[in-house]
Amino acid sequence: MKFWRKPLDLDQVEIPRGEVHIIADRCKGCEFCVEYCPKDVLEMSTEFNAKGYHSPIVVKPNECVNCGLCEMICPEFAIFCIQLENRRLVDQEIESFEPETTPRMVAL
Amino acid sequence: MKTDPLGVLTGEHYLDGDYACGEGAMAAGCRFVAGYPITPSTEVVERISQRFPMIGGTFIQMEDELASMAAIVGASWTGVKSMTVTSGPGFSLMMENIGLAAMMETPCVVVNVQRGGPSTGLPTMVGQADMMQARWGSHGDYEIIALCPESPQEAFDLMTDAFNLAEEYRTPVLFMMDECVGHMTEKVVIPDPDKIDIVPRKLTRAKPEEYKPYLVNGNMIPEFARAGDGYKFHTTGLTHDEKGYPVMSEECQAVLVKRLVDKIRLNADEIAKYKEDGVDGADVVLVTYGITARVARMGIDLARKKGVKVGVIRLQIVWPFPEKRIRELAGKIKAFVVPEINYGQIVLEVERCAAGKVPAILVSHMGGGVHNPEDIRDAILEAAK
Amino acid sequence: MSKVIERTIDATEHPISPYIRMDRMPHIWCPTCGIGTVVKCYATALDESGIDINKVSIVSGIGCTGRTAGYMNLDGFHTTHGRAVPFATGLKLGRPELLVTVFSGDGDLVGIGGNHFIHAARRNIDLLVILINNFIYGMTGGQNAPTTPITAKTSTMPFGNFERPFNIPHLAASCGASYVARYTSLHVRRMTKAFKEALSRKGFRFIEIVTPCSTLYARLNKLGTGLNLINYYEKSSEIRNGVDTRDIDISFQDKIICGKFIDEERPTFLDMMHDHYKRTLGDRYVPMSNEGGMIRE
Amino acid sequence: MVLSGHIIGHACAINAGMHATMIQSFGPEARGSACSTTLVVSDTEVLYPYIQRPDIFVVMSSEGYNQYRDELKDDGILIYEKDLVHPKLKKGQASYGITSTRIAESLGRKIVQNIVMLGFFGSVTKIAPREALREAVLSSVPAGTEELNLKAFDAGCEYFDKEFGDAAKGKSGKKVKAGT
Repeated sequence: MKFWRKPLDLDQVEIPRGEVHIIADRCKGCEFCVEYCPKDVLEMSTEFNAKGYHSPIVVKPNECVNCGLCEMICPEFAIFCIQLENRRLVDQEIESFEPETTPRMVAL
Repeated sequence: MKTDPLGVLTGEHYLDGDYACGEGAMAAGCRFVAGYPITPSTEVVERISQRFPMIGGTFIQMEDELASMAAIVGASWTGVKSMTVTSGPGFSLMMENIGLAAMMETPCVVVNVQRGGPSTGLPTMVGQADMMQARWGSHGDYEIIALCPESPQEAFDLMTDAFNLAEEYRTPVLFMMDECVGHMTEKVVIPDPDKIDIVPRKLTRAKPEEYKPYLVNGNMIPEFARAGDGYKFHTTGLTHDEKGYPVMSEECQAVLVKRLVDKIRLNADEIAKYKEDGVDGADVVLVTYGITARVARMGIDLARKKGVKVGVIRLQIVWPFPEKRIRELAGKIKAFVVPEINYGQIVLEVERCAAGKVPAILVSHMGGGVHNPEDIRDAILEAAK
Repeated sequence: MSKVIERTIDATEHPISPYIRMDRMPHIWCPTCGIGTVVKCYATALDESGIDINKVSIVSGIGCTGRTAGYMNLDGFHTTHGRAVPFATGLKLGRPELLVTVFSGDGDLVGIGGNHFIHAARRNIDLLVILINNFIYGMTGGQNAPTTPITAKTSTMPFGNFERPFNIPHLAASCGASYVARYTSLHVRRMTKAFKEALSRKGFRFIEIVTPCSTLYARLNKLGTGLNLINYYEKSSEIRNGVDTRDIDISFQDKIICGKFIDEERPTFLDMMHDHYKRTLGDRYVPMSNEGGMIRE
Repeated sequence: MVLSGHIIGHACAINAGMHATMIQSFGPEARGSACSTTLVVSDTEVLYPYIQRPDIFVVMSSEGYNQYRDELKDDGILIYEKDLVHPKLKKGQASYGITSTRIAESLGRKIVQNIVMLGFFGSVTKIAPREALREAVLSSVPAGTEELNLKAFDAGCEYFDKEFGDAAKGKSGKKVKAGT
């Protein structure tokens, strides 16, 4: 979920949440998911998987909004999201909220 | 089971071999034909395109023979009895997907109305020179079934055999007519539908989750599931295991290819169909097929008048070759005589089976016409010496 | 206010698994190859369109893309090189109720299979044809394809290609395809939507997906990794729905015009055949049933 | 020509219980060129379908006559279009001419001259009973043209009856070649 200004009712906004699952040994390390995750939830691992590739790891689990893009773009069927219950922002997040000024204009 | 009466034009007709072949296909339950026009086979699909709309069949004229053959293999996977029709040049193009049909074990029938070759050759004139191509035309090891009618009546009758064998052995079946039979018009008697026994597509009774498309139990023929019935099967032209999955291994190749060959080779006696006349006690035995079988009978009569004991085996099914019978005879006679409209094809098979015990003498006619009966007589007289 | 969690899945298995022969994973496609992404999007489209999966068949030819039919958990036919379209034509005409999809690579579909492609489009045979275009023959080692852009290097054009490539959406459109679209494998959402839309249409539907081949195309042309290719798609693709297909040639590392170009309902081969025979033969016409021409015991 | 051969063969094979094997031959262009039909009629199975020396030669053009005239057996019968063919017979050969084209024109459609010739041919040769041939015409011609074709057939028969009557001997001719 992207905002270009800070909404006034930010405390009421429901943020969808997802849980990323990675089947690491299936990954061939293309990095598409890391590159195109809109919330930068993923990073490439420094570890090798069974096939000798670096697979992604979840570094910002709370940021996942269950958009499913990683799941769609993965050519290996190695990553997917499970929808969790929506959440509201906590006070700290509302205070520190910064609208995105340079959103990536990719229409996928 | 008895055939679907809708396709059967019961009665006496004056038809050429091509039309009779088309009627034979429809009577045998064929309901999908894809074809591409080529002389001298075109009348088969012309007949079919005329009658199919009235009997629930679909005909499509494809863009070429490659497509025609691919289409009938595809159609067969829906359970429909399917056929294509061609002549030499088109037959060459079909070889690719005849191989696919053999590998995927797809029942279908390919009619080749043979003309003179090689290449464009003699489009409107007779030949019997595709007999070895029928046997060996596609790449890799496989066995094939091929029939040869000698008359329009037989073009009708043997069509039922062709479709039934395709179903029984899950294999492409080749119908090797020749231009002479194809363009020869004679009386053709089409029986009542309840006199025509057909082998329907036998669908598996296995549950989808337990089904394996190439699992065999004993008889070497796997059970068939058709597209759209929920079996979610996979089939491929690659070497595959019983699940139909590609497996690139020596073991898998050995199991699969042996079975593809053996399901026909080991049943050759069962499949064999030929007519004998005067073979017992004969000194010379002719091995004949197609139009040549008829002309040869004149040569035989002429030779018999000269006192030669001559018999004849007329092959209605050429492939698999009736090896056992030829081997038996090889020990008892002086020579085989093989007249054919080519420069020596089936004679090689006779020679192989005779295994050096007796000669196999070719009476060649290069095509464009049929043998002179006197030439056949002379060969018989020579062989009897 | 929380939404109900609709997907109840085993967290150890991927949601695509009902559509994939998981016992055959991992697939043979190279790292960064886009074919897997296209397969995923197609599976999603099937899932979301609510189609009876039992009636869906998938046909492919030879090459990297040819393996698709073997990986999807549908009635799958891995046929001969270039012949997926005529094979699929037989399948569709033999049992008209089937929904038949062809997955084909560029060499397979418009190289060796080019004649079949144009004629199936001309006849408006009821097929969904998905072309995976990576500009090169992948499985055989990077030879020139009928889609290779001019100047691009291939193993048989080591000094750069000088043959004019096909603009395949234009080819399909000019032969009469009823639905024509093009995306790259980066356009996962638009591609999925196009698949869904095309699944609901009839006639010859053609969707081209430009996909990365890092192993050969990128290496031979020093274009970096598959990720670099995807980044190029991001930078250079332009969505222009409804644009004239004459204007969407792809030049080497140049703009890739994407979008839906044609979406017109036209009578299919079977529609035309039924109407024509009904008109000319009246009651004498006995059409093949939707279930097909199989004669039952 | 092909249709005539087909009708005669049909009459012999289906309506008269004989064996009749017809072969049509044409060039690579399939249709539209000079063509010929050969028909072998026999009480026993026809083993050799082609004809080298026909017993009966039916010819409807001078071109066809010049091309095939030498094939007719020395004691064969020539049946010809009287206005178009001017035969030079060998000794022992018999001939029967008919103005089939004019007769067809008088019936309104030149195209039925082959059926006129057919009626005449049947009368000359007695190859099959007249009724059998008539039935075969009926079952072989396009729907809607039955009446015209039967008229043409009858006209051919009548021409024979008028011109040759009982004088003509029906030879037990077996091999027919017809050419244009």
